[in-house]
Amino acid sequence: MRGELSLEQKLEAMLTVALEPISAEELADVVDAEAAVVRQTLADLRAEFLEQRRGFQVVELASGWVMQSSPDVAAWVTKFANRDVSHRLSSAALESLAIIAYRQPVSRAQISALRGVNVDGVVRLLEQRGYIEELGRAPGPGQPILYGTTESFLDRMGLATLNDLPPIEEFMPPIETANELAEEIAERFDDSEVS
Amino acid sequence: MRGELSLEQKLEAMLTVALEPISAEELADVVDAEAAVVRQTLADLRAEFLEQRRGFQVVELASGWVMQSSPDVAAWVTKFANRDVSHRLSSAALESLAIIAYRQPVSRAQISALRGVNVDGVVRLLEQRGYIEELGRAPGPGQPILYGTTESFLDRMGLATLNDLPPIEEFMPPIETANELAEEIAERFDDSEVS
Amino acid sequence: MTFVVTTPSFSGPIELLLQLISSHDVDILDVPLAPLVDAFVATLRDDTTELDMEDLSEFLLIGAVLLEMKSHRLLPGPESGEIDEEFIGWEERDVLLARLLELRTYAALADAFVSLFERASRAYSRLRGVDDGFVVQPPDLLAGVTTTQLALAYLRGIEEKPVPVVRLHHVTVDAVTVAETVAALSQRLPTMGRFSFRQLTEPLVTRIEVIVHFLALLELCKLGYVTLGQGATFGEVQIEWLDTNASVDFGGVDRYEG
Repeated sequence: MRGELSLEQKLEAMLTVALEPISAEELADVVDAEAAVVRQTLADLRAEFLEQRRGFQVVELASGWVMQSSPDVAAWVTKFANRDVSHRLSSAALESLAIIAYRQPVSRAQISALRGVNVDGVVRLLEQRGYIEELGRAPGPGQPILYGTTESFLDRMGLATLNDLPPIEEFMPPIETANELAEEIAERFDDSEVS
Repeated sequence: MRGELSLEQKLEAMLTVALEPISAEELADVVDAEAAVVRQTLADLRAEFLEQRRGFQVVELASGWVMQSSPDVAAWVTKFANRDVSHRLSSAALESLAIIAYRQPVSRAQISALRGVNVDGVVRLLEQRGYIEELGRAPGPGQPILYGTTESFLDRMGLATLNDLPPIEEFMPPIETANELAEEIAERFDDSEVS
Repeated sequence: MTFVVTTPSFSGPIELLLQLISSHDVDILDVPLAPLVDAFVATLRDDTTELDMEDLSEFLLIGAVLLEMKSHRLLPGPESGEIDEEFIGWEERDVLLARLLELRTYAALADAFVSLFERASRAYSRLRGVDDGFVVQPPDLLAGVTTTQLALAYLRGIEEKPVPVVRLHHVTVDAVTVAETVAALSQRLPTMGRFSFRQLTEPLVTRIEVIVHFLALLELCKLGYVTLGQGATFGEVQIEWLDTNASVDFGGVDRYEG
């Protein structure tokens, strides 16, 4: 039953054995194949395992490819996984994180101008937790620090690149909401002019 | 698209995630099935993976069932494990190693509490690379494994004994020294309350 | 306790003042802020009142908010940076609407993030690694790592992470009074020459410590031991110890617990 070993077989074995995500380039290097071919094979494997509804999956994260248990089976796995659940972020932190993710590079002042509150604490928390990092400094007065999301942020979201983030258009409030808001604002403005 | 989870799926997920071999009885207990059924399903899975010539296999060892790389691909796994990683340790791994070096004996949970992230994978890597080893088990619930550094770690760092590690106070701003002290005292209090 | 302030147009607790100004019942331009601060300092120096750090920070916070509101009213033109540039010429209410809509979008995205995080955190990666029996001779991952780097990695590793629980021992460490800090600073400062507030507070960990240091410096300034200066608006606060032979008299420094 020897025969030639398939590329799938080699890649599966390496993902079985790896303790950290590995890039397609690194895998290609070991198996002596084109990175593009490796990438395609991994994508096929992912589709195959998904379709077969296996208890494991092959996924591409920002830091590389991994083999992991399928999230659907999480409830059955926790006993053996024995790993801590990700910390919860407050909704304030999540909103700031969303702003940073979609508007990066962005300064604290810009986030705070949008959210209407001071965001120093929240930004520091997100940085300490490894969701965001400094990307550099803006030109101009004060040279404020510009923030962006980290590779680890994408890893934790289960995404390979920023392009995999959900498209922002899908989350814009519907036109009715906009109209309602516009009316509310108009009322409030009129009130304050009267008083 | 959810639907019922199959027994295969659950077992695959558990084997994907488990660090140590698990007995059919233990698996049966978690999935709420007869041990005989579990054993049969595992045997079928083994046959299926063999037949599909996957890079991984499900095998029964003396202490239980595991998922591991298939022996056919051993040469490639060896190449992968020995690949010329121009790498150093990741900073996450280095931080955990440093914590173990300075705080040994120390459990995974303690390291993870300090670093604020899960460290299971990193600890496993450090152990496999021979930098750390089990020193014993902590008393108390769960009897967690306590880790310490190995002789080989000292060799590679060019140190004769652990006492030759640079005193950490030299690198600490005074405030942190105070915090450190407070933490030690607090820990001592916690310990004495527990015991 | 709460601070009661008295101004030509208002008399009552400072929180109420902020509330009234926010709801446009009192015009901030009618409220002189300097007397508020003087009254605050007077209260601090009054030995008979007991203050805790929370009241103190509360006052500082409200004071800062009032100051910001007033400066916004006094300064010509909005200065909120790039965000608003694209909206130049828009009515104020249109800008507000645009901002609200954008915020709603991000709030919805935040929910989407939660489900992505949750799903991803339910996938567990493998831990088994290479099975025993393989001859693994990996390169020395520690090559080039010095003991100093190891020590620094340790410090990074144990760096304070956000902890959701209140741990009492922090309180013990942070319980530094302004009076104690004045005493400590009067020892340190004469040897330091000219330096900035940022340099002084760099090693401090908590906000309370920074506030306590700031108050202590104000004390020392009022007592005539240091000069405080600021080159430009929002520039660094520069601190210099004045050469004086008089020893610091702590009698006038208020003793309140942190």
